[in-house]
Order: sequence, then C-alpha cells, then structure tokens
Amino acid sequence: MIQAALATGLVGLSAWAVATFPRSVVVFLLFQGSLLFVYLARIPRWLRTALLALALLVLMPVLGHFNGYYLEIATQVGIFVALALGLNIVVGLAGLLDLGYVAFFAVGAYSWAIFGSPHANIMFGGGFPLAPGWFYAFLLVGLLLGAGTGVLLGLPVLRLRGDYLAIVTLGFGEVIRVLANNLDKPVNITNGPKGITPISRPPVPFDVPYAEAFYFLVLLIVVVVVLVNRRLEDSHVGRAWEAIREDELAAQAMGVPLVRSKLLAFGCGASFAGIMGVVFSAKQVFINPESFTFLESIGVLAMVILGGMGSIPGAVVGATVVTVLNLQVLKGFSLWLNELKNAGVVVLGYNLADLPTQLEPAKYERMIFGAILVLMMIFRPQGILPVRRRARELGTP
Amino acid sequence: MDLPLLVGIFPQVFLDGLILGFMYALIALGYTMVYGVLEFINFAHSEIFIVGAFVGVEILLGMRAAGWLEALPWPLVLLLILVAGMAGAGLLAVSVERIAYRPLRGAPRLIPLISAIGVSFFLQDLIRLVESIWRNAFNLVYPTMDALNHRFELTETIDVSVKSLVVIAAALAMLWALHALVNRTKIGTAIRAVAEDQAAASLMGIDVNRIISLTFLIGGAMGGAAGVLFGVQYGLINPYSGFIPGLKAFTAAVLGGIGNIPGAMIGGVVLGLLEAFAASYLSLLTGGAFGAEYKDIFAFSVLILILIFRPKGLLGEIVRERA
Amino acid sequence: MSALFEARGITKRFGGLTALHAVDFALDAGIASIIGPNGAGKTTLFNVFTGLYRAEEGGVTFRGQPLLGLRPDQITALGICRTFQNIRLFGNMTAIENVLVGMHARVRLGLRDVLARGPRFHASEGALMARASALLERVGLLPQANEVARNLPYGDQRRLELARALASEPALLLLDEPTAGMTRGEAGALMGLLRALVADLGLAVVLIEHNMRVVMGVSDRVTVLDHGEKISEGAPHEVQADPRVIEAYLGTRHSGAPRRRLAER
Amino acid sequence: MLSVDALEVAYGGIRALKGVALEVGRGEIVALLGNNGAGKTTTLKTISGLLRPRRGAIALEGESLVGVPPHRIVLKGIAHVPEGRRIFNRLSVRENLMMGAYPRHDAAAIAGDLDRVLVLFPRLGERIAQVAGTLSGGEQQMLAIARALMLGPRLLLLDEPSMGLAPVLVEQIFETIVDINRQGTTILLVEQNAAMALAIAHRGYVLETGSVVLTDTAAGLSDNADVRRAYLGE
Amino acid sequence: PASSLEAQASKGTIKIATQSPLSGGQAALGEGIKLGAQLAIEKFRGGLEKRGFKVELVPFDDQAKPDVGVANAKNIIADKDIMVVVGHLNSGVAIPSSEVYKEVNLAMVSPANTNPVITDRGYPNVFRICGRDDVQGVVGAEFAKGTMKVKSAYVIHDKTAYGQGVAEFFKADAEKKGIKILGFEGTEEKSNFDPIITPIKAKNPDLIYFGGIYEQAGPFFKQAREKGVKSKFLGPDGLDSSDLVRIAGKAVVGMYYTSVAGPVSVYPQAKQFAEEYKKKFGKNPEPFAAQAYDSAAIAIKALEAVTKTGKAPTRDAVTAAIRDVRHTGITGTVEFDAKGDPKKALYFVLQVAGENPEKWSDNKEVKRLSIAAPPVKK
Ligand SMILES: Nc1ncnc2c1ncn2[C@@H]1O[C@H](COP(=O)(O)OP(=O)(O)OP(=O)(O)O)[C@@H](O)[C@H]1O
Ligand SMILES: Nc1ncnc2c1ncn2[C@@H]1O[C@H](COP(=O)(O)OP(=O)(O)OP(=O)(O)O)[C@@H](O)[C@H]1O
Ligand SMILES: [Mg+2]
Ligand SMILES: [Mg+2]
Repeated sequence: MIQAALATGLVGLSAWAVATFPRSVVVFLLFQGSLLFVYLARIPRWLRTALLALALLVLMPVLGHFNGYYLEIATQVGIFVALALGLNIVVGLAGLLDLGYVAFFAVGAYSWAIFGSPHANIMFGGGFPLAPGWFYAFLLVGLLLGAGTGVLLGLPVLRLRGDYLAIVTLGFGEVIRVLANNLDKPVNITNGPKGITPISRPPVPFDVPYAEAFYFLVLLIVVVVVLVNRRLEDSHVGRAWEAIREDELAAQAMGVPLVRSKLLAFGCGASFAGIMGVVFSAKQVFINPESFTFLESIGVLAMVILGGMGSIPGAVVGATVVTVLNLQVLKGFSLWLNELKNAGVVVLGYNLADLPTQLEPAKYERMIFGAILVLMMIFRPQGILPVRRRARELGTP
Repeated sequence: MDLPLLVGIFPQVFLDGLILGFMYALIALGYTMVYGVLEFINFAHSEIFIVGAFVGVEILLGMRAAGWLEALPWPLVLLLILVAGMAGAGLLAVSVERIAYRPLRGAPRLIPLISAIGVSFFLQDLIRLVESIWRNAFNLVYPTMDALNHRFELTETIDVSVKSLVVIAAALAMLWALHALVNRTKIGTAIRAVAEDQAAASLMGIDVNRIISLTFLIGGAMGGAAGVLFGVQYGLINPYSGFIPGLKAFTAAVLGGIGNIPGAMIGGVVLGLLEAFAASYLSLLTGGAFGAEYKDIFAFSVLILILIFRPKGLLGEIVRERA
Repeated sequence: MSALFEARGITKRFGGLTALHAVDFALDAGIASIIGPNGAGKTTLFNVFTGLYRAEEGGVTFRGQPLLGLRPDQITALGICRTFQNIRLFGNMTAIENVLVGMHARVRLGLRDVLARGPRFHASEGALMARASALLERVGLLPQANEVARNLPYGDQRRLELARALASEPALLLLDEPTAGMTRGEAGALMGLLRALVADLGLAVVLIEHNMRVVMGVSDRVTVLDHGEKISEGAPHEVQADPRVIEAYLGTRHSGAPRRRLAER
Repeated sequence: MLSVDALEVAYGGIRALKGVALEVGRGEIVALLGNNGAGKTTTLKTISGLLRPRRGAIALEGESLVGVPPHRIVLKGIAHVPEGRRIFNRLSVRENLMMGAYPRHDAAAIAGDLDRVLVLFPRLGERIAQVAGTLSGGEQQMLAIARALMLGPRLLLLDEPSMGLAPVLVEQIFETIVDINRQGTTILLVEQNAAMALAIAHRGYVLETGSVVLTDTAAGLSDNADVRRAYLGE
Repeated sequence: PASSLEAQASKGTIKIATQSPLSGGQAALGEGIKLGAQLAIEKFRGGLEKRGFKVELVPFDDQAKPDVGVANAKNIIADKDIMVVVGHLNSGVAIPSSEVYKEVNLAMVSPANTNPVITDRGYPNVFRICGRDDVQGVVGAEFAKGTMKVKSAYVIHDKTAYGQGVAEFFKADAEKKGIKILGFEGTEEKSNFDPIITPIKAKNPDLIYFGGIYEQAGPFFKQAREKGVKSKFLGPDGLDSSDLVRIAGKAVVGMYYTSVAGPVSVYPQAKQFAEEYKKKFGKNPEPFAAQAYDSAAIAIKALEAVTKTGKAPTRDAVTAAIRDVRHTGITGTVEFDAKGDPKKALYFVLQVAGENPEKWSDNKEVKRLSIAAPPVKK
C-alpha cells in the first residue's frame, strides 16, 4: 500500500521535475529510476501496468517534446533493449556465446538502406528509392533476413562448443562489416565506407513528429519482442535452450534436438536484430560500416550480462543502464565538469580553469565506463536483475 | 597475371607472414595460458601487450635523451627493453588478475569476460592519460636503431632486415623456453595441474593463487616481449594499437586449439601466413577485383573452415567428452 | 519375431584402443545387467546404444528399426532413454523442470502454438505438468519439485535422473551405475522402486552395476564384458560361478563378505 | 592426533554440518559412516581446508586448522584423497605422483617414496608414463591414493575409495589401506561400503544429517542393530 | 561565486559546441579539432564579451560513432545557448547528426568532412571549410602528371570515406591523364604493411599515392623505404601533420602533399597559429586543427555580425550570417556558396622539407591551384 502510493508519487513527481527542469540530466535520471522502482515495487499488477503505460506512452513523449534529447535517449534505449533481448536468447538462454551479433543488425540495416535510398539504382537501373510505405514491409524483410542469416551461419558452426563458437561468430561479425566496407566494387552494393544516404523515413500517421514516431515504433517493437521472448522462454522451447546451456550432451540424450534448438535460438535472436536494423537505418537516414564494429557487439553483450544473463527484465535494464550511462550520465558529468571549468570554479585552492587539456573530462568517459563494468562485475556478478526461479504450480496427478 | 612476379615475391611474403605469425604467437600465449588455467578470454591482454610496447619505447626514448642509445651496443639495448617490457607487462597482468579477476573466481564464465572488457577499456585510456601527461602525446615512435634496420639483399626483390631476424630468433627462443618451463619443470607441472582442477591442486599443497599469478606473469611477460618486438618491427604505437593484434592473436590461439601452448604457436604462424599471403596475392590473383582489404575476410573464412573440420582447433584435443 | 532390442557385432575404437570388440547384446523384456571390470567398455556400449558414439562396425535395432546413424534425440524419441554414470542433471534448473525437459520428445507443439499461447498450448503444458508431478511423486521427490537440482542431496539426484529418463516414456531404460555411492539400505530401496516400475510400466531395463548384491538380486540375465569383449552371459548364478568372471571381475569372494583383518593385528 | 569439535558448515543457507565432533588417534583407522548427504564429504573437505566452517574447532595435535588455506594444511602432513578421485587427467602418472610431493624439496627422499609407492601399487609402475586420464577406474583410484602417499602424510583422509570399482579392485584397495596403516599412517576413512569399512577400522562414527549420532569401536558398531539395518543391509 | 556576479552583468552565454571523437582510436584527430576551436574562441571572443556575452566552448565526444553523435546532437539542440557546432571528424557521424541540427537550423561548420554528400544535400545550415574529396584527388593527379611527370602510380588508401574517396578521385583522374595505375588497394591495417609493400616493391611504380591519415601513412612510408621501395610519395591533407615526419623520419623527406592549409608565405597567421597552439597545448597541431580554428573563427565572426545591435543572437540569424561571412583565416579565404562549400578554394601542393618535426611549417609550396567546388552530380 505504502509502496503503491510511493510508486505513483515518484512517477508523478519526477515527471513534474523533468518538465520543470528540462535540461537537468539528474532529474531525468530520477524519472528513469522511478520506472525501475515501479517495476520492482510490490504493487498490484494493474497499477504497475497502468503506471508503466502512463509513463512510457504519455509522459515520455510529452517530456521528449520539451527536450528531444531525452526522446533520442529513450529511442536508442529501445533499440538496444531489442538487441539485448535478442542476444539474451542466444547467450543467456541457449548459452551460445555470440561475439558477432551486430552482424545481423547490419544485415537488417543495409536491407532497407539499399532499397529505401536511391543507392539501389546503381544495381537495378531505376525506380528507387522504394516508396516510403515499403518501410513497413521491410520490417518483415529485416526480420526474415536476420533469421535467415542466423540460420545460414548457424548450420555449419553450431556444433562448435563454447569459445570456438565465440571466435567463429566474432569472425563472422568482422566478415560482414568488412564486406559492407568493401562491397563497393566490383559491384557497388553497399557503397563501401562512404555509406548510404538519404534513406527514406516511413510515412507517419497524423503528422506525428519523426522523433515521437520512431519512439513509438521502437516501443511497439520492444513490447512485441518482450512478449515473444517471454512466451518462448516459458515453453518447452525455452526449457530445451536452458537444458542445452546446462549440459548439451545430457540434453540431447533426453530428446532435445541440438541443432534444431540452437538454430532456433540463433534465428530468433538474429531476427530481432534484423528488424531493429531496418528501424535504425531509417532513423539515422545514413548508415555506413562504422556502426557495426566488434565493439558494438561487445557493448550489447555487456548489456545482457550486466542485466543478468538469461533474464528478460535483466536484458531490458542492462541495455537501459549501459545506454543511459554512455549517452546521458557520463556525458552529463563531463558537461558539468566543463561548466565548472568554464566558470573557473576553485576546488581545494585549484582553479579548474587551469586544468590542462590532457585532463579534459570528456576524454575519459570510456575509462570510467570500463571501471564501472569491472566494479559491477565484482560487486554484483549475477547482474542487476538476475533470473528469479518461479515456483511452478504442480499439476494434480 | 604475371607469373614470374607471383613466384618471385613468394619467399618474401612467406618471411613477412612468418614474422607476423611469431608476433601473434607470442601474444596468443597470454590468451592461451590464461584460458588454460581459468577458462576465460582475457580481453585485457591486448592492452597488456601494448603496455609492454610502451615500456620499451619509454626506455628507448629515455636512453636517447641521455645519449646512451648510440653509446651502448644494440644487442644490449634490445635485451634491456625486452626484459623491461616483459617485466612491466607481466606485473600489470598480475595486478589486473588480482584486482579484476580474482574476486570473480567461481562466478559463471562470462562474468570475468565482461570484467576483462572493462579492464581493456580502462587500460586503453589510462595509458593515454599517463602518456598525455608525461609526453603530451600518445602516438609514440620507436627510435630507430640503424644496426637493426640493416638489410641483407638476397635477390632483387627479396631481402631480410636484422630486426626481422631478431624477431624470429627472439620469438623462437621464448617459445622454446616457455615450452620447457611448462613441460619439464615442477612449476610447469603445477600450472597444468591447477589448470585441470584447482581444488585437487590445492590438496597437493599447491598455492593456487600463486600459480595463477605466475600464469598471468608469464603470459603477460610473453605479451610484453611481443609488444616490444612489435614496436621495434613496425615503429609506431598508441594505446589503441594493441586491440587488433590482440584480437588476431586470440583468433590464432583458438585456431591452434585454445589452452594448448604449441597450438598457440602454430595458430599464430598459420594466421600470420594466411594474412600475408592474402594481402600480397589477392589483388594480383584477381586482377584488382579483390585486394588487401579482404585479408581479414580471407583469414577468418579459413579459420571458420578449419574449425568446421577440426572443431577443437589444429592441435586441440579431439577426445570427445566422456558421457 | 526379433527381440525388442538387439545389437550385433558392435565394435568401437578410440584411436588405437578397441573399447568394444564385436559385442552382441539382445533383450526382450525384464532386467538385464552388464558387469565387468573398470574400463571394460560398459559405458561405451551405452553411448553407442544411445547414439552419443558412433560404432565403427555392427548394428543396433530397436523394435526392428536400425538405430545406428540416428542422433541421440531421435533415439530417445523412439523410446530408449538413459541415466549417466556421473550424474548429469541440469544443475541450475528445478527438479520439475528437469523432468519437463525429459518430456521434450513427447511435446507436439509447433513454434506457432508457443507464440500464440492458444488453448492447445495450455492443454499441452497442463498435461506435461501433471505427468511431471506424477513422476516426481513416484520417485518420492514431489516435495522437492521446485528445488534447484544442484542443491539436492546425491541420492535424490540419482532418483531425479531416473524420473527424468522416465519422462520420455521409454520402452527401454538404460541405467549406468544407479546405486554408486549409496549405502546398502538406499541401494535396496532404489532397486525396489525399479522392480515396481518394471512391473507397472512394462519397461525393459539394462543395468550397469558394480554392486553385486543389486545385480544378483534384480537381474534376469547378466552379461559380462572384459576388455571390450563379452566373456560370459547367462542367469546370475551361472555367471557368478563362471571362473573367467571370477578371475576378471569378482575376485575370490564374489559377494565381498568382510574379512576380519583387524583380528590378525 | 586430530580432533574436531562442534563443527558447523553451511552451503549458502543450507546447513550441512550441525556440530560434528570426532577424534582420530595416532595410528588408528577411523571409519565415518552415513547415508547420502549426511555430511561425510563435507567433514573431510572442512578438515583439509577446502571449506570454511561457520563455527567449531579443528586441531591437529593441538594446532588449530581453522582458516588455514588447504595448501598450508597439506604442509602440516594431512593428505586428502577426494571424492571422485580428482586425479589430473592430462598429466602423466609420474607427474601426478610428483604433484603429490609438491611441497617437498628433498629429491632423494622423494625418489625413495616413489619407489615405495610403486611397490605398493605395481600397476602404476607399469604405466608410469601413461596419461592418467586413460587409466581404468580402479587404476585411477590407486593413483589417487598413491599421489596422496607421496606427501608422506601423517594423516590420510580417504573419501569413498571403493566408489564405482569392480569387486576385485575393492578388495585390493582395502587391503592396501590396511598396509598403509601398518606402515604408520593414520587414516580417516569415509565409506559407503560399511561392511568393508568396519572390517578394517579400529573405531567408527555414524553421521546423520550433519550430526554424529553414534560412535563405538568397529566391532561394537558391527554388532549394533541400527547400524546393521541401515548400513549393512540386513 | 565570482562567476555568478559576472553572469548577472552579462546578457547571457553564447556557446559554441565541438563534436569530434575525444576517446578511442581516432581521438588524436578529434582532439585536434576541439583544441583548434578552443584556441580560436579564446582568441576572438573579446568582441562578443565586450558586448556583454559570455562565450564558452562545449566539447562533445562523439566517439566516432553515429548513434552517439546523434544523441549528442539532440542534446546540443536542446541547449538553446549553443549557436554553432564545429564538427565532425567522420562523415559517417556528421551526416546523421546534421539531420538533427537541421531540425532547428543550427549551423554546423565542418573542418574535416570531405565527403561530397555533406553539402550535396543542400541543407542551409551545413557548411564546410575543408576541400572536397573530388577536388583534392584531382589536384593530386594534376600535379603527378604535370609537375612530377610520373608514368605509373600505385594507390593505397585507408578504407575510410575520406581516404578511399580521395584515392578514387586521384585514380580516376590519373588514369584519364595517362598515368598507369599499377595497383589500387585499401587496407585497415595500422601497423604491419609488409605484405602490401612486397608486391609494390616488385612492381616498382614511379609514385605511391596514399589516401589517408598520417597515423597510418607514416608507418607505411617508413616501412616502404626500409624495405627499399624507391617510388616517390604523394598524398592528401590527411598527411599534413608534423607527426608524419616524427613517425616516418627521413623516409618522407621530399614527399609531396596537397592541402588547403597554405604555407606561411601565403598565410602569415598560420605560423602564428602553430606557435600559439604549441605554446598552449604543448604539441604541434594535428591535421584539421587549423580548419577547426578557422571554423570557430567564422562562427565568431557571424556571431559578432548578429549581435551588432546588442541583441542576443538566434540560431536562424547566425546560420544566415555564416553564409555571408568572408573570412581570411589560416587555411585561406573562405566564402560559402549556396550549398555551404567554399566558393573557391586555393589548393597547395607542398613538399616536406626536412626530418625535424619542429620545422614542419617550413614545408615549401610547390604549386598552387584555385578550384571551385563542383556542382552537384545528378
Ligand atoms: N571418449 C573416449 N576417448 C578415448 N577413450 C575412451 C573414451 N571413452 C571411453 N574410452 C575408453 O574406453 C574404455 C572403456 O571405457 P568405459 O567407460 O566404457 O568403461 P566402463 O566399462 O564403463 O568402466 P567403469 O566401470 O569404470 O565405468 C576405457 O579404456 C576408456 O578409457
Ligand atoms: N556444493 C554444495 N552446494 C549446496 N549443498 C551442498 C553442496 N555440497 C553438498 N551439499 C549438501 O550438503 C549435505 C552434505 O553433503 P556431503 O556431500 O557432505 O554428504 P556425504 O555424506 O558425503 O554424502 P555422499 O554419500 O552422497 O557422498 C547434503 O545435503 C548436500 O546436498
Ligand atoms: Mg562406466
Ligand atoms: Mg560424499
């Protein structure tokens, strides 16, 4: 009861605060924190759903209207949440270490980039870009392409174990990126390092601004992905994945078809990445191979593990934390330090304006991120929201 | 296609590949030793490697400033920076293990992996910070030692420089020493025992923590040596230039069969040769349609093929898991 | 009429080592035991039967259908299931989840059913749960249904493995040293359970055991392997008396009656 | 020689030992009996330092072992043959044996002990260069015991040495244990095969769900009705 | 505390943002952009401050990643005080980020993005003061044929939009002019060029053209000379850094490079810039630092024009004012055309004078070309 009031109050208060101080990173962080609190609080289910829906469907877009930066963060969080959930199936549930996951993201992104821009004219003569409405069809294409690529890669390599699989997927990820970087000759498919632009944006109903439209689209996809994830996890398919993760040989001996189950995991994970790739390319208007590096794959992996391997809320929170940390907290922190410096604030008798450029805070964001990763692993190795095992209702014999 | 050209450069490309391969092999040892004992990929090893290179260059720059670089005989200088690079990288590796990995013993396997990635990020920018303050630059150039650059012209197109020979000789010597250490000494046996079963090893009176530290020390030192040789051979280093060779070396370790010391060496050499031949020949063979930019694709494709046919790497144990 | 299960001329090599050499084995019903010294090839034979190893020579048929070349999961689907010598449960899953995984081969749902969560899905899940509970009850683990398998005591783990194997509705059950590490009392109880299962479900069972009390107590027939070859086969008392078996396996006192050594000191 | 008192050990929240007390006198064979999960292995692991007790005392000749890491406990002369053998599969038989003598530096004495051990287990001598993982189960058990003997221990902890062994081998192993004891090594033996264990032990303890419920001489236990029913299967 | 007093007296703060990679592998160049802009702001903000405005630099780290750049861009447009963005280093980040600036007509002045697409989109708020790939490659080819009189060339590039772009235009134009192209290769390799050099050495071209940045070109040239390659070297303005000789030493003495940043004889302030930069930051300017300096100077000039009346500036006004700026800086005289490209750019071909990095600014002009940006290709 107290928690219910607290949760409702917190969401309201923080939303009000964001509206009042639209530039304060700390206040926005409070808002994000209140959402987590709502999720974790012991409150009735309807209230939780209502509060989350209110916050995500109404408050967020409104706040985003005051400050597009927040909406951008929310949208990118959504994109990474979907990626993390996809990878969570592969790594968290099925236990297959995939270090080249971003390759599937790239495949989806390039599919719409090529046909949703004039670039395809180089290969097919004319008629491109496709009408923007095709974007919605390409969501499906991205999904299928992602899944197809996943299966294609999976077929030969899934009998590899552990780190051997990891290195092959790493190699595959690099192959896809290098291909994207090089396939501007002999036939120009990807336009190489120069990238593809302009990529059409989808038509939007009711003239919703693009930023809001993409936010809602990403949110919708995330909801679907979460739902699919939950249903898969809580079925014989999910149990088979988990069994494979625990003990491949025993799982097989108990009747779990290894290759088929693993392919399914690979395909599912890849399809989420594929669909988000399509969204990403339309949102960015421009893509080139630099968005699909190995570090990007590592980033998504860090999200999954930071959140708690195999846990759906964990993947969501992990993706959020990493993205918010990178785009918002660390950036906000360096901007704040920069302001102090510009204002010539004196700390312990030392004028920050005299700070040598070598110590410029913005340069060391990644160093801090690295330290945070290490500390998180040391102090919370099971992740932020580890899997909680539900007690099962026992059927009557 | 120009057949005489293709044949003519063959020995040179082979040599280039061999040098690169030995470099990879030395780095790969760090991955393989850590993997062998703790079964996780030490992503920070690429930074440990580059720290070796930085220690080497700092000493060289210091010696040049003091005017010793010309005064001392080059083999002595080289030995000095090698030892210093090995010590620096080895100690760093030991500290990293103490701080970032030891608290995670017994956690699921991917946890230390993420910690290692964190360490890797941290170290990259830490090196940069330190060098920025110290030298106000973090792209450092190895001072040239003329004696090392001397080339022996074998034919018109083929030659070999002293430093290339040094790299090969040093790599071979170190690989041999390590092999002997691990297989012929009591400490080496203890390392292998710990690799297999830590609890059982501790019941033998083996201080598992010390052996693990030792493993990091050795792996780090090999990486540090590779770093110094890398700097001497290729000239320019920065805090981020360890990353790609690290990734390649790790690939080499897997290619050879991860956890397997001779495997790391074979894997490194195979990968080095593959890369060198791809970079030199692809363009010549395809009339320019595909070029050196495809060398990594080529190397990785071969890797994937090899693993499909030998799922435990070239030298990995193929014993199936016992049911 | 051919036997329910029949293996002929199985040969399996590991590098230079011939772990099995032209072994024949057949079973129609009841409990058959395989005994033999350590390293004789007993577990290897199970691995061949269940498709984990591929034999170099020989053939296995089950209900007349050839098994060699099938994958382990396919063999399980046909009705052969096993336990492992060194328990291989899914340690981080609960007891009931372990049993549910064992039913995988019997689930008749497509991906579409899973994603749609229609009545078909709920009916199927409900039935699985009921059967899993019944199985746990049978082996006496119902109270521990929601315990994580890793935390169960050793004996319970053995019984859970048995329940998990039974979950796939096998007609033939292969048990690899199910009573290893049990006291006599516990081993006796487990064998009682096994006998009841055979009677109720009409199971055929192949048992690998070193515990002679158990082997002599429950087996209808005993096969003895040594160095990958069959050296003896027959009713328990016949095998027990076979001098080759005594020499290779049983030792001079085949039931292991205690010898009062202390008195000598 | 060894005394354990009021020992409590827990895995996470689960209490596995709830106040175990036992004594092992110099030169004795003491058997520790109990059902699955009674806490026998836990007791041995705690003595050899692999587990840290929550409470309680362990002392070897008056010197406390609580909180001492396993590799230091080994130095005090306690060797532990763990459950499931845990030999080093990828090392050769000789290397395994040399690992047993790891803390020792007296090369000559080690060589002498190696000869002694190989006399005790001639099979190992025949396979001295073989990779241990390819030994048969019984040979692996011999190796595990031999490896522990290479320390020259004062006290030998044996955890189910007969598990999974063919009857012939079980017999051999027990005979060897008696031989080892005769040569002066004190032995704490955990064994499911209660009949065999009581046959060679001087004294015994019965453990049930983490507590000692009974202790007596071996003969006394063999004659105890409860023990006969639960552990001797009558 | 002291600053809050000042703020009361002032009419507000004007911020100029930079976006460039400050961390990661490309940090050195990105930092050069930031420092160049910083120097210009500190030097030229006096006029605005006299009018009561506080002028600040806000550096953003785009990590060379498009998604980070876009998020920063959103953050930038949300800060109403930011009037101009100086950035980016990577075209891949600049293109999607400038889509965001365009939403609020915030001016972006690019010091380094040579990709034609940047301005070919015709956005009113996008400007660049650097040359374009298509022009610079042509300048190189012109020089190779006309002055160097080479008959054969081997082209290497770094597989980035910049390097490959320049290299392709060089190759196309050189072929047109009758130079035999013996090879055209891209590589992402940073350290080990042995296997690329071996075939080059065997083919022995008159000229090696390297489309890329000095960090990669330096080791390449050095290793090539060490391996006995005798060809001449040529490259674009990515090589214009004293670090090139620091890395490659005598291997690059006598090498030619094309650049919009002219020698001291033409732009006397250039020397002063280099000296001030060195004094303040303790190192020689990176490539594009000079361009960033000029970009920021142009921004300030436009801000001064807008605030003449003492009113606070608006983004629209600043953007419009930039279009009218005519500025003679250290990289030439800049005036923008309708697309935001420099109307006419002066290109120089310079030759590396000696081994000493301190003497980089002594590099001599060998040739000068004045070229207008080409019209958009349809
Ligand atoms: N995967 C494998 N690779 C190599 N050799 C193997 C493999 N599996 C089994 N062997 C060998 O085959 C032989 C038979 O082993 P198996 O496990 O079948 O024996 P077992 O009869 O079950 O013995 P135990 O009673 O000790 O369990 C042994 O010598 C063993 O070392
Ligand atoms: N790693 C562990 N985590 C959690 N509980 C454990 C663990 N190891 C043992 N236990 C529990 O502690 C108790 C005692 O176990 P222990 O292994 O000491 O028994 P034991 O007497 O040796 O039995 P066994 O005859 O099966 O070897 C059991 O309830 C067991 O389930
Ligand atoms: Mg067996
Ligand atoms: Mg036990």
